[in-house]
Parts: sequence; structure tokens; C-alpha cells
Amino acid sequence: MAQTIFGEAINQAIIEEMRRDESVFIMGEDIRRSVYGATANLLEEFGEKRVIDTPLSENGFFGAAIGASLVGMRPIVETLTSFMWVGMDQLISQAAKMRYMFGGQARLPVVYRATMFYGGGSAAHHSDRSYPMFMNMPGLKIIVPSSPADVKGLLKTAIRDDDPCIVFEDGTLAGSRGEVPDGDRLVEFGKANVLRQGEDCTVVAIAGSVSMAMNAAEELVAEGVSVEVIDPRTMVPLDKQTILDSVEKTGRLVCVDPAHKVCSAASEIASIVAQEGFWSLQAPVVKVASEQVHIPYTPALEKLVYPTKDKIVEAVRETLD
Amino acid sequence: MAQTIFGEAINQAIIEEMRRDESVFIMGEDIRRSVYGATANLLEEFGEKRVIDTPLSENGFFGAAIGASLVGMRPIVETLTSFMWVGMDQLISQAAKMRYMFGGQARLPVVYRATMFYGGGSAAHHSDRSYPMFMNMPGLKIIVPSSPADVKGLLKTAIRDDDPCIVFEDGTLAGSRGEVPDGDRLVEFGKANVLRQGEDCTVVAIAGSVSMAMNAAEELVAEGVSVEVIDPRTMVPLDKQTILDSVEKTGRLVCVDPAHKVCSAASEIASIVAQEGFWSLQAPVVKVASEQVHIPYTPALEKLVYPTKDKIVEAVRETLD
Amino acid sequence: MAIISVPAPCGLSRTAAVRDRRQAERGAEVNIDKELLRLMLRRMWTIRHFEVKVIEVHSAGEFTGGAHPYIGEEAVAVGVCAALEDTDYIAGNHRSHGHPLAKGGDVKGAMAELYGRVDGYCKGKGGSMHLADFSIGILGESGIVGSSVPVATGAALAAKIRGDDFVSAVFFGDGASNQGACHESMNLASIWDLPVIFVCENNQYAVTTSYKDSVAVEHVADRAVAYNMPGVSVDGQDVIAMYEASMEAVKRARSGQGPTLIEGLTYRFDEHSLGLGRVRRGAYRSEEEIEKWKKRDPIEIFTRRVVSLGELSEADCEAISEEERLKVEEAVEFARNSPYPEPSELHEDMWANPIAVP
Amino acid sequence: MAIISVPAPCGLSRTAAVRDRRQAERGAEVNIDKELLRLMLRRMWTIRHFEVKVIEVHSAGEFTGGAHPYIGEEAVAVGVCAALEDTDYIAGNHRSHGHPLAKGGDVKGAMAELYGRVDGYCKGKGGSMHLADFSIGILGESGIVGSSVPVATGAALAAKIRGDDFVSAVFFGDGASNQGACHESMNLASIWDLPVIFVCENNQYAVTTSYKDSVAVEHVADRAVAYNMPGVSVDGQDVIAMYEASMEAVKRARSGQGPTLIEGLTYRFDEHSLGLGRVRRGAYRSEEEIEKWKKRDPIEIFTRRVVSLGELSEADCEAISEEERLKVEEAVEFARNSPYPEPSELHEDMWANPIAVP
Ligand SMILES: Cc1ncc(C[n+]2csc(CCOP(=O)(O)OP(=O)(O)O)c2C)c(N)n1
Ligand SMILES: Cc1ncc(C[n+]2csc(CCOP(=O)(O)OP(=O)(O)O)c2C)c(N)n1
Ligand SMILES: [Mg+2]
Ligand SMILES: [Mg+2]
Repeated sequence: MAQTIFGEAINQAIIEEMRRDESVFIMGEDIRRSVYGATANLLEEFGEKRVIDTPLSENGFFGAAIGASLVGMRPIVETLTSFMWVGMDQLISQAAKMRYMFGGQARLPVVYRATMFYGGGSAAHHSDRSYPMFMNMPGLKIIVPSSPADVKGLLKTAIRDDDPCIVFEDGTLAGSRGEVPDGDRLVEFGKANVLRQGEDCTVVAIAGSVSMAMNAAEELVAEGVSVEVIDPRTMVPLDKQTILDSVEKTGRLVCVDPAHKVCSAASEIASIVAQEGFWSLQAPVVKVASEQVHIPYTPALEKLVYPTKDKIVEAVRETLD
Repeated sequence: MAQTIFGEAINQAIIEEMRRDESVFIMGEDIRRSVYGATANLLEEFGEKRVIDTPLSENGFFGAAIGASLVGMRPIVETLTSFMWVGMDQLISQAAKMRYMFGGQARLPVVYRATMFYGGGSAAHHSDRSYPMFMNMPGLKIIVPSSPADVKGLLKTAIRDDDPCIVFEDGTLAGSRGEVPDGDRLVEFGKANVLRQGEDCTVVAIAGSVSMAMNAAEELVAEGVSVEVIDPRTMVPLDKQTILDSVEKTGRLVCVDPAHKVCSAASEIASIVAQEGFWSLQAPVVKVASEQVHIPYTPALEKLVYPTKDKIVEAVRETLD
Repeated sequence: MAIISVPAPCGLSRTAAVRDRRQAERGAEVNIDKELLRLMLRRMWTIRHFEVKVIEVHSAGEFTGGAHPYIGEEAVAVGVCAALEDTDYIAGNHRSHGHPLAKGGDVKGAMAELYGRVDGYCKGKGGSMHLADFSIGILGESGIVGSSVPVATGAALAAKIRGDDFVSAVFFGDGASNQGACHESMNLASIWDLPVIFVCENNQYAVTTSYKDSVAVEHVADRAVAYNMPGVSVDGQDVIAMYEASMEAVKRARSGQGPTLIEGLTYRFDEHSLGLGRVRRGAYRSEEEIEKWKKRDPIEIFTRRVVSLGELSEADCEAISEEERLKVEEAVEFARNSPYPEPSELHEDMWANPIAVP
Repeated sequence: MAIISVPAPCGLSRTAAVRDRRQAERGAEVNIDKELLRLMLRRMWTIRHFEVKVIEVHSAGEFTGGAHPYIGEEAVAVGVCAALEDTDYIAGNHRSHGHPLAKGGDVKGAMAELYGRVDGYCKGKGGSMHLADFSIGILGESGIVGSSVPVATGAALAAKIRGDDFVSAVFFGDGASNQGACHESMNLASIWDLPVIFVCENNQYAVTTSYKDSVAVEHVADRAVAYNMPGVSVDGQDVIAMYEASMEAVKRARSGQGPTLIEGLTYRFDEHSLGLGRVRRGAYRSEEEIEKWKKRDPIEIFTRRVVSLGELSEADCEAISEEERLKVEEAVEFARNSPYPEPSELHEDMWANPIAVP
């Protein structure tokens, strides 16, 4: 175990997988000089053929990664969520759909690492948290890690997985630290992480909101409220059983999601529990997700948009009224 | 009142609005010859300047419509949902975000008419029902008409609205008939249509699934079950009050949605009721949405994907168990 | 060894590139193995009979869904694929039957796919617009115009990274050439010297829209200069010319010199599509134009030529056509008798590493 | 009336287009109104002082968020905008301060926007990358590279449809030229003869990536042939040359002859950005290269020239600089004193026809 920064954990995962498997390569904008921080030292070790700086042509190189994956390579693509709109057609029409529409012939072991910048004044064009939109489209595995250990283990699993994966890397966590187990440790897809056991209310939180949920739970101890905190870690596949089991125990559910609230991952989880866990519920499900506005530049407004510890505390209290 | 075909109602709306307002123009692929049926007779009446055939450059002309709208025009763009992936960046980064990020300076009276082909063997690339993804992104008004009268009235409202609207035209309705009121009749955004009053269960249905819900309701009469059928008609803005009021009366909710079930409009509605209408609910909310697979070409499988009258009947019975 | 002379294509003014190519052809000696000539003819006939049959059974309502006939354009795909090995890759578009058949795809599998049956290439899940056979390098057709161009470019990228010597070729239309995907892919291929061949099937229309109204340059091949790669406009009714241009491009690609843009000047003899999109016929193309082009039938041109040169006999050619016709008839029978997939198949083939169905 | 001679640009080989243009410049008489010369100098100084100040206050932590300095590139935007009227439109990109200031945007509003205050152009909601002032035709900067190119093309489409005589100009980088959006827009503009000017600011790098590694052609302007429009590479350190090329393009545009692609060969003197993206300096550009280009400071080049020609005095030029410096200082004071928006502002400005907040 070593204390590791989130960004370094990503870097380690890439390096370990590139060492392990020659068919893994990485492409993206300005990755050779590691402009976004996660691709340091790759060029030196793996050379120009496996560490490729691309032109500003997201649709083109997102698709090139797909083509390379079809013929046996395992590409990793670095991008930001906000640049995925430009390359959307390749992500949806090709990466997500190809295997099924070709009757299972295609194998697409391609990983898109999409950083979610937000929370630091990056404004409407650079603050997308778009995983719920991709959840609606079958065919993509959707990974939303919340700790250095998880991002490392899940990214490694994604690289070895034979399906297209998008790893949404929460930019608010870039500098966060945490224990990362030594050695070649994978984190399985579809296994939620129960970070904290509790009896009174289940809080399901995603990516950057997980630590807020933990802090909220901590704060609520003083009020004698015992909160169970669950991080699904992967949205596709989603470990709904762990959530349902927890709600069966607590009878209450708060869904926390940094994405926009309408048709969010929080909405999806709430709707699953409203259908499959209804008889366990003793109170309304409460969503704590981002306000349905674009991300304002000014810090005076931006801070109002996202889930916070206080909003979560409030939501939990609401379920207990 | 005249019996009118869905496609003709669209054509009438366009013609009436183009006559009324010189700044309205229409662009799209092969619209002069009305390849998709809704743009017949426009070229003859309005000429080449206002009826523009575009090259296959969706990102380019989706964006050109935005630019034209900024300087005072009111463009209508014809496309298919499945081609929107190609032009996604303009829809999201510009149409949806521009007004807010420019502090309210921009006015974008642009309408995208996006036909949803599905249900007739058009396969994975031509069968998208993507409105839930757009619902997650603030800034776009999302219209999902289910009848000739509604598509006409809502499209007219969209053309006069000063915000970007996407009108999702359900292709399974293209040939359907219905009464369309004579004269210049608008349908207001954000006003759900209660098609049928009922006491036992609320069924909220969208676009092509509305008639299935009506048929299901009809069938359930024989079992002594009285179903209330609500068509939200616009997803953004969503008339949640009408839904909540109905559930308060019936205590039961079935959400029907032709879109893929995960993070669907059905999920959103279910989550709203699980939060704000929880105390009214006497049974689990049931979602009837499309299976989470791509649309298979073969009719043997395709027919299994979507909501049907039978699935809705089953779902209503489930809420009454 | 045959001296092939080419009749002038009609209706298209020609760029320098076309002129050069055609000069080179006129009177130039062509070394093409008789077996390859037979194969080219055979594949053109496969496609022709396939498409004729598809129109017939589709209008009889034997299956639904869209289908885009390749009749009139056979020489383009066949010329290109004749220059490829089984280990090379192709990707295509919505006009999707010609490419896989030209690459040697199984006729039965193709037909069964159109019928939506389990014995189809894609078990009935893809249909007309999504034919694919990975086992012989057919990476699949795509319903979204322009969308397979980056994918084919990526296959070539893999070759470059691994040092493999396969090439990839991608077919797209004059309409598609206006998609950003084409621009981005050609630039990528050029800066990275990728072994990819961009084949623009310029049949002069995108549905009802003339390329003259939608492509700013006279020839799509003129755009190659914007990517610093060779661009050549070829008579797309002449399978030999297509083959030769492709051989040159393949040589360049395999020797690490990078991509080529080949524009095949051609024409679709039929309407844009069956089923999908009710295209009103007539207004956008004159009867004269259609008739003029139908006189330039690629199969007739080729047959006349090889027969007059004594390369193949008339009987040979007829036999080939007849064999392919029968193969298509058998394929239809095969397709009709193949079962539809079971309902339990619905969620199969979504994932290589399956997950629970949500 | 002044004879303007231009020093040779360094570091960039030149296409025929550049050579022609530079021949035309050498020794050619230039008729530029003294007031316009003063205005060009003034606006270059506005931008320069603005950016210097932004770097200073940003590194002092007075606001967060990214900002992309335009220092070294002032002549491009100023030369283009000097050829435009208030009623013409511009759109820009992430390197976003130079364009609006060159178009005559209010310095206070710009600075207050960077500070996230209510008196900013966009009430603090946009920030550095989304400056816009619709009242004088600034349709807004865009953080997504290439994304404003279709938008500007659409403004020009409106002019065409209505018969208005405004033009629109759009600024994008060498990196952006590889986006499909540029390809599609240029083709649209060409086939429809739209009054739009595509201004590529070729500062030779996209963040750390050299255009030589990412653009397949020697000059972005070489791509104009792919759209059958004039393409010209201009010395982007020479505001007069940029102005003249723009005037020609504007004339073409206003008279219905369609679009022009102008490539300004330039260089950014500073790092890619402040804040957003921690760009490691150094490795990708040599110190020599940077020094060489800094000797081609557009403001110095211009000042030396107009002074030596006797068009403006040294004192005039210094006064202009000082006035602009003070204006920027005032703007900072103004910005600091402007309030942040109230929380109640959060949901405002989403809709022109408001709906209930979900
Ligand atoms: C992105 C996209 N836009 C529009 C369409 C609808 N469409 C299908 S084929 C076609 C015309 C294509 O023309 P071209 O590329 O020249 O190929 P051709 O049909 O002539 O072979 C159009 C507009 C589509 N499938 N995909
Ligand atoms: C679509 C998209 N991809 C990537 C980025 C990240 N990014 C911002 S600026 C930039 C470089 C742009 O280079 P260029 O167009 O040459 O403009 P310059 O910065 O040199 O002025 C990159 C990669 C982005 N903002 N948008
Ligand atoms: Mg065509
Ligand atoms: Mg640049």
C-alpha cells in the first residue's frame, strides 16, 4: 500500500498495462508531453509508435481507435468529456453499436479516458459530466471511479476488457490522495463499494461526490443518524443488488450525482428502487444532483450548482422527517 | 377539424409558419424533393433561398442554422435522430449552451425536426430514440408529439419560440391519422395532455407509445380497471404537476417510453414521483421502456424491444397486485 | 497480356488527374492474369444478379428495411477488391452489398442477412446496411454516411504500429466526402503515412442532390492536395482502370508511402434505395442522363473488351454470369429456409465480456 | 499614403500565395487613412496591455479559470477587424481576448467578465473563453476548438438569404483546421457563396503539437483549393498585410463572390494558457525559435514603420500605448469593484422564453 495521487494512479495503470501487453497503445492530444498530467513518462518508455499525439480531430481519432481495436490492438484514448461531442458519432454509431449489429463478430477493446473538468471556473464548454447520456445508449461500459485505488484498478480492468469502455475521470479528484494496493490489482466491474455501513439511510454517490457523502455521513453521526454510503463505481454494469439490499435495510435512499439532475444516473437509480425496492422504502427518495443549468464561470454561481456535503446532509434529514 | 395524416400536419405547420414570418426558412438533405415526405411543395412556394438542400455535413449545417438564428432568422432543420450524433457538437456546445454562457445575449430560435425511424427494420444505425440524452443537457426544449394535432400545434409553437427546440417526430406515427383543428392553433409547451381519465392507475406515455397506452386502457376496462393516460407532449418543459396530481388520485404509476430504458424519460418521471409523489404511491412504479439493446434488424427480434399494448397491460396489472 | 482501350466516360468533365490516367491507359499494355479477369467478371456478375434479385424479392415484400442497390457501380468495388488480399480490410457504407461481395463475401450469408435470418453474416441483427464478415477482412458497412472512414483509417493505423503489411480500403460516396469524418481521416492518414485507400464512389448524386450542388470542387480527387496525398479520378465503369489505380495505391500503402484517394466516376442505374425514404423518382436526373450512363454498363464494357481481345470467349462470360445467377438463386432459397433467431437471442452479442441485462 | 515595406517573416517557408502577396507589398503604395493607422495601433496596444495585465492578476490569484494570451498575435485580429464594420460579425475560439478587443469590444466589460462579475460582457457567466458582445457583432468566443466555425458560416448564410450586406469572419487556429467542422463549413460557404472570411491564426502549435506534425499540408491556406475558394497566407506579424488581405476578402464577400481563407502566419509569445491544463514549458519550442519570433513583435514592426514613414510620431505612438495601458488599469479597478452575481441569478439567462426550473 502506498499513498498515491489520483493522477499518478492513472499513470501507473497505463504503464503497467502497456508493459504487460504490447497491443496496448495510447493516443490523444499532447499526451507525449503529458499536458493533462496522466501520461508522463510514456513516450520515453514506449516510444512514438505506442504513444501518439493526435491532431485536433476527435471524430477522426476516436474512430481510428475503434478500427485499430477491431484488428487486435487495445487502444487507450485520452480526451475530455467536453470534446466527446465532436467525436460523438464514432462513440455511438461505431463503438457502442458495432458489435451487436455485426452479430457479435466485432471485438472492441478500446478505452476512452474522459476527464471531467468542473468546479474550478472552467465554464460551460469545459465542465461536462456526461455519463448519464452514455448510460442511455447500450454498448458502452461506463466507469466512474472515486479514489486512486479504484481508478487504477478499474482502468486496468477496462484495458483488459474486450468491450468499449469510457472511464470518466473526475477532475475534482485529480490531486486527491489515497492508499493504492501494490501489485497487479484489478477492480471488478459491476461491484459496488460499500464505503460505510449504516442503518438509517442509504446514500448512493458517484465519482467526486463520494467523499462528500462520506463527510455528510460523518457529520450525521452527531445527530445519531447512521448512513450507509455506496459507490457503484461502474454505472454500466450497475450493481443494483447491493443498492436494493441496502435500501431493504435502511428504508431510505439519497442519490447523489454530480451530473445534471434530469435523466441523471441519480434518476436511474431512484427509478430502479421505486420499482424493485418500493416495498422497502419508508420515505421519498431524494436526488441530490447538479442544478439543471449550464456551468456558470463565476465562482459565485458555480458553487451553487453541484452536490455538496451540506445538501446531502439536508437530503438525508429529509428522508428521516 | 379535418382528418389529417401526421406527416401532412407537419407540412402544414411549416407552410403556415413560413407564410406568416419571412425569417422562417428550412434546410436539410433532399428537402426540396421532400424525400422524407414532410417538405412537399415548399420549394415551389418559398423558393430556393428559403428551402435549402444541404450537403451531407450535419455538423456544418446544424451550426449554420445556429448562426443564422443568432442574427435574426428562424431556421428549421430537418434531420433524423441518427444523424444527430454527427452534428452533436453544434447541438450541445452551441445551441444548448450559447445563451447561458453569453449571459442571455443570444437568442436562438432554431428548430431541429428529428425523425425517429424505428420499428420497421431500419436496424441499429437508423432507429435512435435519443430524447432522454438531450433531456440531460440543459438548454434544449424537447418536444415529443403523439398525434397530428399535437405535432402541428407544437411545431408551430417551436418555430415561434425563441429557444432551440428539438421536435422528435416519431416515425411510427408518420402515416397515422387524426383530427387537426382548423386555423392557426398553437399547442403550449409544458402542458401535458390527459387523454383519458381514470381512477386506478396513471400511465404516462410518450410519442408512439401513447396509442398503445390508450389501447391498453381500453382493454383493461373489461377487467374493471380504470386507467388515466397522460401524454406529457413536451419533455422539456415537463408538466410534472399533472402527473403528480394524477398519481395522487390513482396511487399507481406506469411510465411508458419507446427509448432505451436506462436513464430514460421513464426513469426521470419515475424518479420525480418517487421523490415528490412518494406518499401518494400505493405500489411500485413500473417502467415499460425499450430493452437495453441496439435495435436488431430482424423483425423476429425487433418486435421484442419496444413497449407494446400487452406489456403496458401487464405493467398496470402489476401495480394492482 | 492485353491492350485495353477505354471509351470516354460521359457527362463528367475531367480534371488533369483523369486526363493523365486516361492517357496512360490509352494504348498502354496491361498485364492481367486471365484468372483475375475471370474473377473480376464473376464478382461483377455476383453483385449484379444479387441486386436484381434483391429488388425483386424486396418488392414482393419478402423482407422490409432499406436496401441500396449497387447496380451500375460494380466495377468500382470489384476493381478495388481485386487489388486486395484476403488479409486486407475493407469498410463500406449504406450502399452496402457490392463491397462485401466484391471482397469475396459469401452470397448465402449476405442474402440470409437481408432476410433477417440466423444464417446471415450478422445472425440477422445487422440487415442490409450492416453486412460484415471479419474472417475475410470485411469490417462492415455503415448506415451513417462517412462514419466508417475513421474506422478503416484505424485499421491501417494498427498495421503501421505493429509493422503488419495489410492495407485497408474504405468506400464512401460523393455526398459523404462532405462529412468532417473524411477530412479528419485523410489528414490523419497522410501525416501518419497510413496504408489506407480512400475510395470515393462518385455516382454524382447523394439521394437527389447533385454533387455539383454540394461538392465545391469539380472532382472529389481534387481534395487530395489538401492532404498532400495522391488523388486520382478514374473511370469507374472500367474495372481494369479501377484495378490499376488500386494496385498503385496498394503498392504505395504497403511500402509505407501512405494513403491515396481514388475517385471512381460512376453512376447508379437505379433509385437511391428500396424501402427507407420514399424517394420520388425523376425530377433530379434526366432520362437522357440515365440512358447515357446505362450505355456505359461496366459489365458490358468489360465483356466486350475481353472478348474482342480474345482473353475470354463469349461463352466463358455467359457461363460465369449464369453460374453467379444460380448462386444467387440458391442463396435466396437458403435465406428463405434459414430460421429467424429465437427470442432468447435478443440480448446476445451485446458484449464480448457479458454483463447482466439491465 | 505610405509606402510600406515588410521584413521577411522567419521560420516559415512560403507558398506561392505568400510570395505573391509579399511581392505585392514590397514597394507597393498603401493608402491607409491616418485615423485607421492610429486605430490599429491602439487596438494592438489594448490587447497587449490587456493580456499583460491578465497574466499578472491571474498569477496573483485574482481569478481562476483558464485564459489563453494573445500576445504576439495582435496583428491578426486587428488587421482583420480593421476591415470590418460594426455591423459585421465575428466569432472566435479559446484564445479569446484579442478578437473582441480588436472588434472594438469594451475593455471594462471584458475584464469584469474574466473576474466573473455582473458587469462582465456575459454577467460573469461566460468567463475568459466565452466573451461576446452581440451589440457590436461579437457573436462569441468558443472553448470547443473549431466549434464556432459553422456558427459564423450561418451568420453569413442569413446575410445571403435576406440580402443583407454584412459579412462574418471567424478566427481559428492551425490545430482547429484539422476539425471536420472547418471542412464542412468551408465547403458550405463555397457552394453557397457566403460572405464569410475564414481566418486561420497559424501560430504553428496546438498546445505542444507542431502544425508540421498535424497538418498534412505546408500551409493551411493550401486547403482552400479543396473548396474552390481563394486561400492566402499572410505575414501575421504585419497588421497592414492582414488588413489588406482582409479588405480584399471583405470586398469579395460583400459583392456576393463568396468566402476567402486567410492564413495569418504568426506566433504566440507566451505559453498556451494560464490555469487550465498545466502545460510544461520548453520542450516543444526552442528558445531560439521563441527569441527569433519575439523579434518580430507586431506592435514594434508597425510602430517602426509608421514612424519612419512619418505617418505617426513616436510620441503619438507612445501616447496611444499609455492611453490603452491606463484604460486597462481602469478596467481592472472596475472589475474588482463590480459585484459578483447574486445566487438568484443562477437560473437566469437559460431561456429566452423561460420555463419552470426542473
Ligand atoms: C450522417 C448521415 N446523414 C444522412 C444520411 C441519409 N442518407 C443515406 S444515404 C445518403 C446519400 C449518400 O450519398 P453518397 O455519399 O453520394 O452515396 P450514394 O448513396 O450516392 O452511394 C443520405 C443523405 C445518413 N445515412 N447519414
Ligand atoms: C474539440 C477540442 N479538442 C481539444 C481541445 C483542447 N484544446 C484547447 S486549445 C487547443 C489547441 C488549439 O490549437 P490551435 O487551434 O492551433 O489554436 P491556438 O491555441 O494555437 O491559438 C486544444 C487541444 C478543445 N478545447 N476542443
Ligand atoms: Mg453518391
Ligand atoms: Mg495554433
